[in-house]
Amino acid sequence: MDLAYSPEYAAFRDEVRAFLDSHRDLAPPPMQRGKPSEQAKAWQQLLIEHGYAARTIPKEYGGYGAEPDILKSHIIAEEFGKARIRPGHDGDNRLVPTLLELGTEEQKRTYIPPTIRGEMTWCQGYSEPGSGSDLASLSTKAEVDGDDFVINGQKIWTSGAQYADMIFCLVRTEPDAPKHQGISYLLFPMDTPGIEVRPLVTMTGEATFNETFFTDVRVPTSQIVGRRGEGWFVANATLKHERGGLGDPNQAESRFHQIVEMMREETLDGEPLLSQATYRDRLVALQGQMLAMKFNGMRVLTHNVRDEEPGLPRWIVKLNGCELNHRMAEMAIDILGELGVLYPSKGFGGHRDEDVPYLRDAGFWQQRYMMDLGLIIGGGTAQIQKNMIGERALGLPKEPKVADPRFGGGAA
Amino acid sequence: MDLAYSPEYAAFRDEVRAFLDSHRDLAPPPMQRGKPSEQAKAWQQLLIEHGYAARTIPKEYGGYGAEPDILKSHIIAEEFGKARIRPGHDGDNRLVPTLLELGTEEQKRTYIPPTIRGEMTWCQGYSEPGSGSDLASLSTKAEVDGDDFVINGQKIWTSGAQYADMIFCLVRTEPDAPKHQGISYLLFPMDTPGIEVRPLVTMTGEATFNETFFTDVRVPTSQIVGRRGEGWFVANATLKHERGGLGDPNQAESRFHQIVEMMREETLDGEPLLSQATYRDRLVALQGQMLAMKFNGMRVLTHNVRDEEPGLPRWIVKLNGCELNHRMAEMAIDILGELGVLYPSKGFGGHRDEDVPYLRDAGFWQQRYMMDLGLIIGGGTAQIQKNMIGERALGLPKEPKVADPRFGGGAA
Amino acid sequence: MEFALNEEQRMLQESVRGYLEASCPLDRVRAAADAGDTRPADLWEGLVDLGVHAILVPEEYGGVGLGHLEAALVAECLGGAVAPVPYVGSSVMAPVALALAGSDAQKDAWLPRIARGETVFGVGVTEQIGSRESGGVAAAGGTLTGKAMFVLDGADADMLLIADRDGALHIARAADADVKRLPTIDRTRSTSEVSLEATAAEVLPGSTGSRAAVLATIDAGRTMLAADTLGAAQNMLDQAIAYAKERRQFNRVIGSFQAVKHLCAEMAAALEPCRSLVWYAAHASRAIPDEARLMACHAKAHLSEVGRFVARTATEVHGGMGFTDLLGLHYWFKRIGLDRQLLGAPEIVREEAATVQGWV
Amino acid sequence: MEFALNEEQRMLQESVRGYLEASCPLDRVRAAADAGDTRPADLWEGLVDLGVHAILVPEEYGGVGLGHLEAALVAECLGGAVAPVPYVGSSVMAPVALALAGSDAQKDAWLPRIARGETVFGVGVTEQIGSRESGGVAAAGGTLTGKAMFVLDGADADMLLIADRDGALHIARAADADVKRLPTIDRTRSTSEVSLEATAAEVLPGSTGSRAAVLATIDAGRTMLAADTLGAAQNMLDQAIAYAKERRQFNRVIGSFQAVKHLCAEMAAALEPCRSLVWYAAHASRAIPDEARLMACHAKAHLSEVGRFVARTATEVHGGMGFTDLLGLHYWFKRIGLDRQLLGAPEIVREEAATVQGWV
Repeated sequence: MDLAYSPEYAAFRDEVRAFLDSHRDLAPPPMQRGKPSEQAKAWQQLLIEHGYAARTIPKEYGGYGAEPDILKSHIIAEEFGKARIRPGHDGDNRLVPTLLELGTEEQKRTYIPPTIRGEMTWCQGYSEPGSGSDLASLSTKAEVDGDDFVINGQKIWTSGAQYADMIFCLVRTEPDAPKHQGISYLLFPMDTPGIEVRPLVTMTGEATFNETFFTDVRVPTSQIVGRRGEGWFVANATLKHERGGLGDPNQAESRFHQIVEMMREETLDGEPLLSQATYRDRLVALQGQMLAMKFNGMRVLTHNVRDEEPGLPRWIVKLNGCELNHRMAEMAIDILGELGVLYPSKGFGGHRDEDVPYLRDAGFWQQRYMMDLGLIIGGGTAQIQKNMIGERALGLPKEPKVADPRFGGGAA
Repeated sequence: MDLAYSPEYAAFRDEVRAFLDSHRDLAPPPMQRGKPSEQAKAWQQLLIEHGYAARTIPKEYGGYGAEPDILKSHIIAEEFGKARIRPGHDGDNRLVPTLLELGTEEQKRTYIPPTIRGEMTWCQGYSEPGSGSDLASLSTKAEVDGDDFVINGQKIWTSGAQYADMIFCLVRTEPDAPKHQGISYLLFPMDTPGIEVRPLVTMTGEATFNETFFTDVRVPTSQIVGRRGEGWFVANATLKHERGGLGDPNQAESRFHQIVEMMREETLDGEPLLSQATYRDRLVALQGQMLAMKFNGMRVLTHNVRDEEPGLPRWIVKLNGCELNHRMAEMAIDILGELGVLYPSKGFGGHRDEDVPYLRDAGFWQQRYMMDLGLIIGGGTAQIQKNMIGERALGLPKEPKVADPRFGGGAA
Repeated sequence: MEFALNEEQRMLQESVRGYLEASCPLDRVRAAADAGDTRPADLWEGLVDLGVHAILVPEEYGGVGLGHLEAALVAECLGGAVAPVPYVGSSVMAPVALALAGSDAQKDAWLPRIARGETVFGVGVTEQIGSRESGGVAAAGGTLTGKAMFVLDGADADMLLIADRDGALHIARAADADVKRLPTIDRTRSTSEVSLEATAAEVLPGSTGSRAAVLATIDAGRTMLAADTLGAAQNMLDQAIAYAKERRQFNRVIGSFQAVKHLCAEMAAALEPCRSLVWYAAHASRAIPDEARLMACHAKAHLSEVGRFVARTATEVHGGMGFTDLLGLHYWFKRIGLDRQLLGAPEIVREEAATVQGWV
Repeated sequence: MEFALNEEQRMLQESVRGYLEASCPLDRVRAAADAGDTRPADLWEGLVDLGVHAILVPEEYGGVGLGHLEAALVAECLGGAVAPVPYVGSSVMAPVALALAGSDAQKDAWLPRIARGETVFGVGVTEQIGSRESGGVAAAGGTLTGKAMFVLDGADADMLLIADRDGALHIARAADADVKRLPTIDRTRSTSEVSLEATAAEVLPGSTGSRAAVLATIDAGRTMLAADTLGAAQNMLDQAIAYAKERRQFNRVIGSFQAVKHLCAEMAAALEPCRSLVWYAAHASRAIPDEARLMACHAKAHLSEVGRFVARTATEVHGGMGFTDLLGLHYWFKRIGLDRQLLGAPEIVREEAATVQGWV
């Protein structure tokens, strides 16, 4: 155990901090929806030049071209987070690694540079209304007609589809093959005729997602990544590189401290909430869970740095982290009592941004309470997460499968 | 809603109370293991005469011969419970109803009268080490040899086997039939040669159960109830009559009040435990659950009285009741702090009844903590209970079954 | 001994449920919520026709003089339908307080109008449970001054029933006060901030000297919020079961997966005893007065906890669809969320239950 | 930045684990527990040979001068093997207290003997956390009078280390006191009641004037109990997984049922982060002194809760077999049960954690 950073990394951290200090004025606001602004693009370009974005993407595709160094990447993320300054991006964290691994040279040169510069934005066309947990059962079909695929079907949860330039999309090209073997991975512009994007309002009242409909959308057959029928494996090839993501313990820690502050400041009958033993006990219990996940995250990081497979400590991050966030939102709402239910309309019925007196943190806790439940469900429901932990990490056998008559070759 | 009892039942309750007042000296101690004492048999006889035991069993088989009246039966149970006086019994609550429904006239006349008088005691031979939740997969076999079945195999959880006169036992008589159709229901004496009973110590340290081994045990083929191969249905025929049992809310209520008393009397640093807000909050939360189950029990009783199927309110009693009891034991242990772990050895390694200073309630709470976990597991694990609630009460479909190659005709 | 609804109670519930199924489907709820309308005239009148507001008004004042159990059955139906109408404040707490503590003149004036649905009362007692944001109202010389927070049904009210700092209850005209809607997650009911500045008010004479009247009023409100949650949670469970029987993944309906089946079973096991608890609490309010306060606390606290569990779990069973606005499941989710926080979140109510039993 | 065990730590853990697997199988545990023997000579000596008792003894006193993390790794192994030997009191809390607060003479006298396994200390600090049954010891003129409850490793002790009411720590000879074993559910370790009547005792000079020494001693004990629970719970989970892969019902191994699989996954998800928490708490005790107390509290409280959950759930996965004595699973169940209650059950420890942070 050595929780200090070696001089090399300490120096690197200083360098990042110094950069942030001297350039913070150039950074765009933390979260912005829609197409990147000119400021955002300039910021991203600056970050790439310094190696704080697109860090390991080769120079010939517009990246910084550094050797992978997980600890440095972690330091960059941590310092941008602490400074609350908008971090850079690596294009799209699914698309770009996929292209790097399996794209043609032409695809790499065409798509990666504008993507990492933020000049070309993407949305992901994976999920469908009929295929949630069972993603491989997707049914959007692409039939060959001359040199084109003709696409018909529907995708859901296509966030950013309303302003994306391009989509990377899984479609069924071989309907008679076993279900995992009939899928292809296509790239095409969102302004191709026949695409309709409809906003998908969620329980929070926001429309951050969309439904995307395809009617006779024609895409040249050359727009495929990998081979026909191999799209499932193309889409999953880069999954093993995915790190962090949902359940980030740093987020949980920062929310926890927000709750502590709230319990100091908010009063009930003039007494600060922190003086209530029952709330305090619940707070400390949550702190214990939060700390355990924080330290678990440090353990995962160490494994990653050593290029070891972290195993169980990584498998549990999403399940535990999302649950913990949800529990913290519950607690925040509870201690706020009646004030905890205040919420702006967020666009239901066309109302927006109405004035809500006494609203705390702009309704953050109710929004998180719902969003975190959405995250418990999304990206692999808690039930699917438990299957994966049981099967992949603990080695328990899979359930006997039921054959799917819609596809050839059984369910395997 | 009318929580009062009608004059007829109020009078009946008075009658029961008067009986208990005037006869309490004759009652044996509340719980006794082993063969019934002479006192216990005399007490049972007295209760039968007054209609407080074997109440609805026909007179010709030695019972009191009353019409079924669930409210009266409930009043009897309630009053005996409140007075903490040993109640009567109906013989064996599985065997006797089964004989009444499916036994031959000779079986009824032979077995029911001595059984309800306590002169003939029984143990149940259903479970096997290899067939827990999946009871129908039992493999103790009975092969016909002349006029006898020859039985080989092993039963487990045979409580009382060490002193029982008789056993009612499920055995596999048709090994090639589908698994539910190859079972027979036999009655035979426990002193039949080839039966060995070994005590089964549980985590509490007590040996209230046994393992029972059969080696070439010969039983006349006439000792069957119902027909060969129909034993599964014989054993289940009377399940629909079973009421109450595990998860009894009255028990939970009485334990709850014990905990409240403890929290008044026990101190930590001189302060009564009831003055700790965190414990108090947990106590009240448990009380809410306990009361909900108590009132649910009143609702079930009303359905039973009206001869309506109670449905969901009854399906959940075991699952919720056992869990609630377990949670209450947890709470009792927690509030007692270090004192909560004191426990007599109860027979592990031959030690017994050693002096344990500061022991509370003779180790009741630890014992219940373990026993209640045993009850969560036993009599249909919590997992099986949830399957049943999901499938039978909520109408969700069964899991696809996997065929069992050991038996003919698949798993259905 | 009969722990069950009688025929009249079942018929009442059937008629209210039937009316709401016909007149208040999800589209209607959505339209009202989108419009910010928490007292649509048609629904209000329909419920007037069913006699819903007359339940707790004594017969001599033009009501039907039924009990809290009947009112709870209605509350359950309203929660089940996420009906966008005033009820807990206007049609339960107000008539309960008036009948208990009003002068004859006050009863004559207001109870018949409540029963006929002509007057809607907003009820402000939050500060009796706990004050935040300097909430609290002082009475002096026939006037009220101060701020009452989270006044139930406040934005829909013609009249206000407000507790002062000592727990005495006062009637004031809504038009004389500054009533500001406090928008919450639940768009089907209104809660308001009421600011009073030497506002003319008339005290309920029976509510002074002791807190009995205001506490009984709060008890009634808590039991009704519990019943509302019961109805909403039952509806979510029913929707989840129906969805689990229909939705297919991995070539099976998802309800055949043990994980989903067990989630449904756990919801049912948690929720079913709640029904008995709500019935008992409502029944006790008149029949077993010694237990009335305690049972109202338990019903409120326990239903809040179970309601939260069911709201979350039923949403999970629906997968991504549960998270969207498409199925509208969130209307029930948020209804349960509001019920939980009004008139005391669980920890607060449990501490009151402990106090009632002399444990504090 | 390296949040991981180093090579030496892994080797230490491997050697202790390997020794216990070979020398302390379940039969051995059972025999010792049945005999009421919580310090079997062979196991004690075997652990002496491995240097286990020398870990926290500084090198100048014949120890190896390692840290709390190494001790926690040993505690984890002992919990995993339900090893019937003194440890948390004798080999952790005693040397920690002596090294911190002992005089040179006391250190010279006792630390080498602890390191060599020649002297076993019982440690009585329970009343510093909370007193029941009039527990508490007063010091006067080189003597102690009173009663110390739940003295760790007390029945196996040659010497006693007892906190007086002010938190000062005193050494006394076990033979001079009345040491009475307090039998608990866990037969693998001893806790005792120690009655003192003007018993000769020698104060640790560094333990007077402030409670720092006794608190650091308690912190060390709590972290070790957490590590013990970690080891025991991990072992129960491993047993449950192995059983779920082997036991067949309905013609499938039960681990292929989603319900059983999810129970195992939930245990793993709850337990795995506990390892990092225990490591951090043990590491912090020297490396990050500002956080040491808080992290010891968190490790103790959180492991107690997760330990209870795993103990119960792993037993459930074993079905009826888990409830019997046949598999001996209950030895781990009870070990976790004792760990939970010693040195403060969770609510008490969490309140201390709040106090440490200035929240009370």
